[in-house]
Amino acid sequence: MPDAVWEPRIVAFFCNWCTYTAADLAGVSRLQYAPNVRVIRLMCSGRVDPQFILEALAKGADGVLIGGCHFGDCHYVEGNYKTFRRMRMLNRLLLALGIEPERVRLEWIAASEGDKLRHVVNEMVDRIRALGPLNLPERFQSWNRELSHQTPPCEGVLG
Amino acid sequence: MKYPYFPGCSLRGLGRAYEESLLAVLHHLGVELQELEDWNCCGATAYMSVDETQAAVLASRNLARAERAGFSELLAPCSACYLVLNKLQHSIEQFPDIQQTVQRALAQANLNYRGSVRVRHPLDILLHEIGLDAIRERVVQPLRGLKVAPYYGCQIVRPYATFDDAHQPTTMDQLLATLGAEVVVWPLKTKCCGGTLTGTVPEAGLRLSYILLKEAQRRGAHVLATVCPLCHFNLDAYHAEIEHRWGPIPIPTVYFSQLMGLAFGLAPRQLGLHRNLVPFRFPSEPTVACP
Amino acid sequence: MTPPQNHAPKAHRAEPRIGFYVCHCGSNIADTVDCAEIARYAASLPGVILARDYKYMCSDPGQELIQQDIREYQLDRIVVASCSPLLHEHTFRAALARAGLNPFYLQMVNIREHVSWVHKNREAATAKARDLARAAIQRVRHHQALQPIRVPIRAEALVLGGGIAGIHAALLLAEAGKRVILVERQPSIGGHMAQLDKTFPTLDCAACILTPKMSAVRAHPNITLWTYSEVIKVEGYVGNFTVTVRRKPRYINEALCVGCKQCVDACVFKDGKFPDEFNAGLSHRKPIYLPFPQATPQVVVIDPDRCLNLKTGKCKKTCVEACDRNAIVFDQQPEVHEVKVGTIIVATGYDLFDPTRLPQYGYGRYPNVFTTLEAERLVNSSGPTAGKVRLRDGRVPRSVGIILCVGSRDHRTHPWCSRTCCMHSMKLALLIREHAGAEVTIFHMDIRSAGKGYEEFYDRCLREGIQFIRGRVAEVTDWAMTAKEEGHLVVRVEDTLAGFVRRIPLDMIVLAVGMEPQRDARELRRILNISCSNEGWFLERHPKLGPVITFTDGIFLAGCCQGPKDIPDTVAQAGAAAAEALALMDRGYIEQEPNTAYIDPDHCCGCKSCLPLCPYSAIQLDETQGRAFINEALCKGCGACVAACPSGSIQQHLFEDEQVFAEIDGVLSYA
Amino acid sequence: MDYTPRQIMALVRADFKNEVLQSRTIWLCASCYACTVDCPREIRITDILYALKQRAIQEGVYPRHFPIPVLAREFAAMARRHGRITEAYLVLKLFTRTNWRALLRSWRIGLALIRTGRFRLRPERIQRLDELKAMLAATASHSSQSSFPPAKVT
Amino acid sequence: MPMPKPKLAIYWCASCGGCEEAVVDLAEEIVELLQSVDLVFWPCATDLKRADLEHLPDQAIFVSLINGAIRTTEQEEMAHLLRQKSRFLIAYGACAHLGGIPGLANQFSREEILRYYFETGPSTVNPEKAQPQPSYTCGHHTLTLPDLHYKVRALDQVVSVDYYIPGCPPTPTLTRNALKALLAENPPPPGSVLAPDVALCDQCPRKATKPLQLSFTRFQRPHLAPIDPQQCLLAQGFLCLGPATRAGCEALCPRGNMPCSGCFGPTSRVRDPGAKILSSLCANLAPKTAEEIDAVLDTIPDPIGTFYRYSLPRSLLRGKVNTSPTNHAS
Repeated sequence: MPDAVWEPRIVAFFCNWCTYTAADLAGVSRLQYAPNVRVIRLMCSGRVDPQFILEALAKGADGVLIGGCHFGDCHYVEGNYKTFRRMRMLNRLLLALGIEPERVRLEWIAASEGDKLRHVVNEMVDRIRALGPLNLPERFQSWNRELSHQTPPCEGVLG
Repeated sequence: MKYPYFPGCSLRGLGRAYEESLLAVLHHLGVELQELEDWNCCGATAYMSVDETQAAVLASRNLARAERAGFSELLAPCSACYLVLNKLQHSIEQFPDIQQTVQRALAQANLNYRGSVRVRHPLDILLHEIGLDAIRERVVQPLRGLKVAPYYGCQIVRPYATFDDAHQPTTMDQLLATLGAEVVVWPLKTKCCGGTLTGTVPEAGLRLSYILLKEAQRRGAHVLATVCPLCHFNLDAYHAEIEHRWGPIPIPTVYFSQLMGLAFGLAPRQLGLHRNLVPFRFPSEPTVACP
Repeated sequence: MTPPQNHAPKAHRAEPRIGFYVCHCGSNIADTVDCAEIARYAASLPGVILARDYKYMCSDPGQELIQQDIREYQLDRIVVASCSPLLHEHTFRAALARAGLNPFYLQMVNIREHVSWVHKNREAATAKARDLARAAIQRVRHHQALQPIRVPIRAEALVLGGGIAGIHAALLLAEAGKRVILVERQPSIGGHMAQLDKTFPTLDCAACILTPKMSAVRAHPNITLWTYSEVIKVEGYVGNFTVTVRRKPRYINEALCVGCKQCVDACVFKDGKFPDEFNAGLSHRKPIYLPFPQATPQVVVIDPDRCLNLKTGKCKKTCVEACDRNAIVFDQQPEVHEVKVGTIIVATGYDLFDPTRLPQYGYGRYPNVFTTLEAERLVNSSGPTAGKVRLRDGRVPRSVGIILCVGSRDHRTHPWCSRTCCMHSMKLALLIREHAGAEVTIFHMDIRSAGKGYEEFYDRCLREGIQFIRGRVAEVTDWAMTAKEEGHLVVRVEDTLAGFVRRIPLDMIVLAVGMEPQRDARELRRILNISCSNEGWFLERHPKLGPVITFTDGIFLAGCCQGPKDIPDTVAQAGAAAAEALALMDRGYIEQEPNTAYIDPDHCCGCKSCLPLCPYSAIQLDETQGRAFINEALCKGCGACVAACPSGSIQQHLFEDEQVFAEIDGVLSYA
Repeated sequence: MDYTPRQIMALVRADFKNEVLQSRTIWLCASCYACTVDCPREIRITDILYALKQRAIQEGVYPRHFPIPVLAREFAAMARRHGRITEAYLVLKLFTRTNWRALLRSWRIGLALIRTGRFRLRPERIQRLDELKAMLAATASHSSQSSFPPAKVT
Repeated sequence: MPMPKPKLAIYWCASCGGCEEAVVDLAEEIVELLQSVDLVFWPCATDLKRADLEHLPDQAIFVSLINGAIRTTEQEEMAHLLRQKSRFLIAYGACAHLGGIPGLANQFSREEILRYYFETGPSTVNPEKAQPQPSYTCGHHTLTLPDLHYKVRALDQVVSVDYYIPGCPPTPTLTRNALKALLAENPPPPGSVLAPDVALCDQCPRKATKPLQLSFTRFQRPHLAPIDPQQCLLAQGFLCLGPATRAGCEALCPRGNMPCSGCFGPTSRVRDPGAKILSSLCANLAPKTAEEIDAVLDTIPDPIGTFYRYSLPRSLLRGKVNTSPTNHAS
């Protein structure tokens, strides 16, 4: 069960060429930052499907951080532009669904910016801690308490 | 055009001629100065040696009152005031704890300061607001034949090169050229004149002033134009002492605003030239040093 | 030859048998992560047959351990929790392959760089490692067997930049039998080295050691030399780059001109009127000129901005009559060539710091303040003064001062040390003493003579009477305080060893300007799609383990474009870059990660939403079927189309949606 | 000048507190900021010397009869009391506190300045002295130990 | 004794009745259907009552089609009852399949909805602010009303569902094929959606006119601009969700000169329809700067209504989350 004192749980999708390498550099340089982020490596920020973000939130993440290359640095020429456009719309969607847009954050972090990564992670953990837990699984359960019977197992996957 | 004005203690004492000539010249250019009501001493370079916090609080009262009076800019002709007020502005922007200390202190006098006042120097305003063309139009008696050494002093371009280069400033050079004077190539534009050392440790201070005059003489300058009351005091009031120690150097020191006044055809008395201990007359040929 | 399609049919998979290994990495991981606890936890997860923790997984015994377990327990999935996959993924994949298991049944967990090294709290670090391990285990269940994609490598190479680095690399590649295209922006190759007189520490003449190599480049059948040309576009990927080169018109037919310079003598401009770039502006040249005596190719060039005929059309064109081989072609047009190459070596060199940025040194205001490059031209016998060191007004300087670290080791300009100026300045000091008999003083903070034979060279300078004053010069001025200083440049410096400020009158000042990236480094970086450090030097893949390779396969770096260095290091790097390129070209193919995207024809409705997304146009529409398909050879595996396919019909090997969803679920499901 | 500025910096780093605070060098700095602008490591040397001067005054270890600290303290006292400086009286206070003879020798300059109206005898004062006193009092609490770093030069 | 005819039940929960119409749309075939089945429960079209249903033994009904989302406690009960009584339970139509248009109510809390309807609504006159009570006794009679759930749910979020027939409403061919398949005793794999698992463009007549490199600079509303009947609607700048919506309706709306609004729901490979549509459309936007992108996005006034028109309850977030800590269950 979730530990007593709530600690923000943040899922991060990092692009292999820039942000993931920056995280490695932060490690090699022994920079210290909050342990709340769990990193998932993808080849490009363009591979981050908004479904991944919503799935992470639905599965209990309190925040999602997407790391990509600066404009012009993308190893695949313009993957980060696609991410940038998607996130502009996803922010509106999240706002409409009552989720603070600050919970999902897009940052451009180059391979040489280990320190920026440390700063972004620490700042995001503080911000999410200020926002408080999102904890959708618990909310969904509380919604389902109004049902007389327990919901069937095939919940979730569509058809 | 009306400009908020912070005279500072020197311009009411040793630097009276600077205020008189600057006001006259700006008036001639259609610019009126509105003095900041009940301004107080900025603390110059002395108070900072005693207590930096109190110095910041002291100077902040002026900026707070300027902001309350609705001024977005403040003209500070005296170099020390210009440096101290700029330094305060930077400290408030850079250091939150200084900002809090200052705000807490201002609150005692139910004042506060958001940091919106921009401190400006006459050279900055003359070149970048009024413009050289407007000045050139007003020149009735070009200072033709007058060789001037432009002396900026060390505090208006350092440490914050707000409106000119820290090593090779050119604003006064352009201004003097516009007045028709011949600006002498002089590498000591921003060297220090000794500041308060001339009065307290003469063997160190006076030597710095002497070096300025000696090089100006070597470069064939007739007169040295300055922007700072303390530099003027050192080069003018101690001129006799300098000559006593190092021999004759017939170079008077005037404020650049006084030269502007002369070029505009204003009377020397109106420009406070009579207040110089080392007399300076134009257009006749350079004066011989009198005791 | 298209590699085997990776459409592993989604046959019903038996329950995977997972082996889990967590590495101590000596104490790097074990210090903050409880490895035993992670192994114990992993063993409790479904599908995990065995879980071990070991001191050094990447060591041979560590890999051997995995191989034995695979054979002994018929494992068909391996998860290794250790360092970054960017470091040892290929090591463990090779171990799987040796054990007969498809290497792509591996999934790594980064618990060193992302956990143990960046978190101190042992409990939080272990919890994080546990979550990441669970995610990897849930992910690896969905892994499929894949084959690496073999991409053929063309046996041609492009060398960008004709300085000593480019020349050396091009010669090595050509000698190895590969066709090379050497593109140089200036009218002649040679780069900065051609402008030097002698080289430290052996004082052998730069031209003597460079000229043979330049003519070797010119003569080599395998090298196509394109001078006065620039690369404007690079497309494609390792092994198959399409490079577009624009050749600026010389207005001279290179095949006919033999460099006899009759035309130069006959030009309407009787003597040179325009600053000669090669002599750093110390001398003048005509609109038609030969860059320098040993220029390669030995062909003149006409400067279009200066030639009367090209500018105004009104000229008697005496040059045309003087040329008996009528090699002058005034209507020559710029040509654009497109070439296909397998590898690219970038050797574009460096630029010098512009000393006018430090007004206190007086460069540009006082005529007798020179830069080391200008001084180099003065002492050079083929220079503007035929080796005689002269002040601007022709006088012989009796005292010369050389100021080090101009623009370098300064937080207001360049924080880095440019490595070569100490030695370069000491060499110049000796040459100036020899040529002009002048007293030479070097103003330094520290003398950095770290190369082979360098410190001995410093001793030699001391013995030969070169003055060294340890202090950073505050100012160079013509303000004289005493008669002795009249007519001289006075250097004001605090002699930190003597302990007081000194004023030293000198006749001539030489500024040891530091190195900085080329002005157009940023544009070139974008054309090549390689990354650049924030100062502007091109970024190597790893400062220690990959100094000449970049993050982009097939593009290599050599020389100062990667950072300041002297000629020996530059040539060493050029050799290394050539070797790396040869390794690729000789093998003839490169194995690429099989992370390409693929479309299931049954699922695709032909809505074309994916077509505009691919920067490599790897997605095409099969008109007859009305279905889109992906050309695996062109696909670089970015995954943008996978995320964008509205009906979820595009998937990506190694990053399938199911795998990522499993990883998300694994990371978040409570312990 | 007993130590060079470079030596003062070395002594500070070597923790020779007394030598530094009792030195005359820190008082000879005319705060012209030339060193601060040209320092390749962007160290604000002038502000550090200001901090040393303050510490010397606050710990009462400055050279007693050396005119510069005396001028600084007189200047501060006058600014606190009247809100403005009257140069004539400041100079008088300085010379009476440090050396009489210099005052006698420079009577000629004094008279000339009075004749040309540059030495005003009417003491300058601001109206709202109460405001100033209240503000300065607020800082008295922690003025003894000024801990914050000197102003940063951008 | 001839084989007993398989029993058929049809019930409607939070629905508009359109799916009932869809059954009637079978036109003459209804007669043939009725001959082959024994219609035991269809409150909308017959007078059969709940009691008739309760008397049936479990699993007695061969197939029951439930349309409409689950919004009230009564609908939940009927869903469980029919589940208990039926061998095959089919979520018939978008509301049962994904939550449908009623599902959009998940953007508001239960209190907001009740207050709007019974107090602040523009045409509401209710000075005493009276609201419906679950039970009300006058004299010795007590009347009960079903209670309104906090959230709207699709059928499979309440009971286990065997098959889904998508569509708003499902087309007659779809219904016919489904029933035929079931009656012919070769049931498709359990849990599948009885429609092709490929996107609508496959059946759309305008597919050929869609350009190869289409990037969007703005979107326009279908009622505010003329629609060219031949050209691909997306190419004309109308927000057609064809690429992200299952085929099966033979592109009824595009043939009716209207952009597809996604009523058949996503293909089986998509977990969140809205997120997938957004991912595809936004990746293909032309502009690159924040301001220009926002300008294009402003031409989509209602992102939820556009991307989740029929599927909000079955989206990953299921509806608006009220993150203010005070509120209990919304």
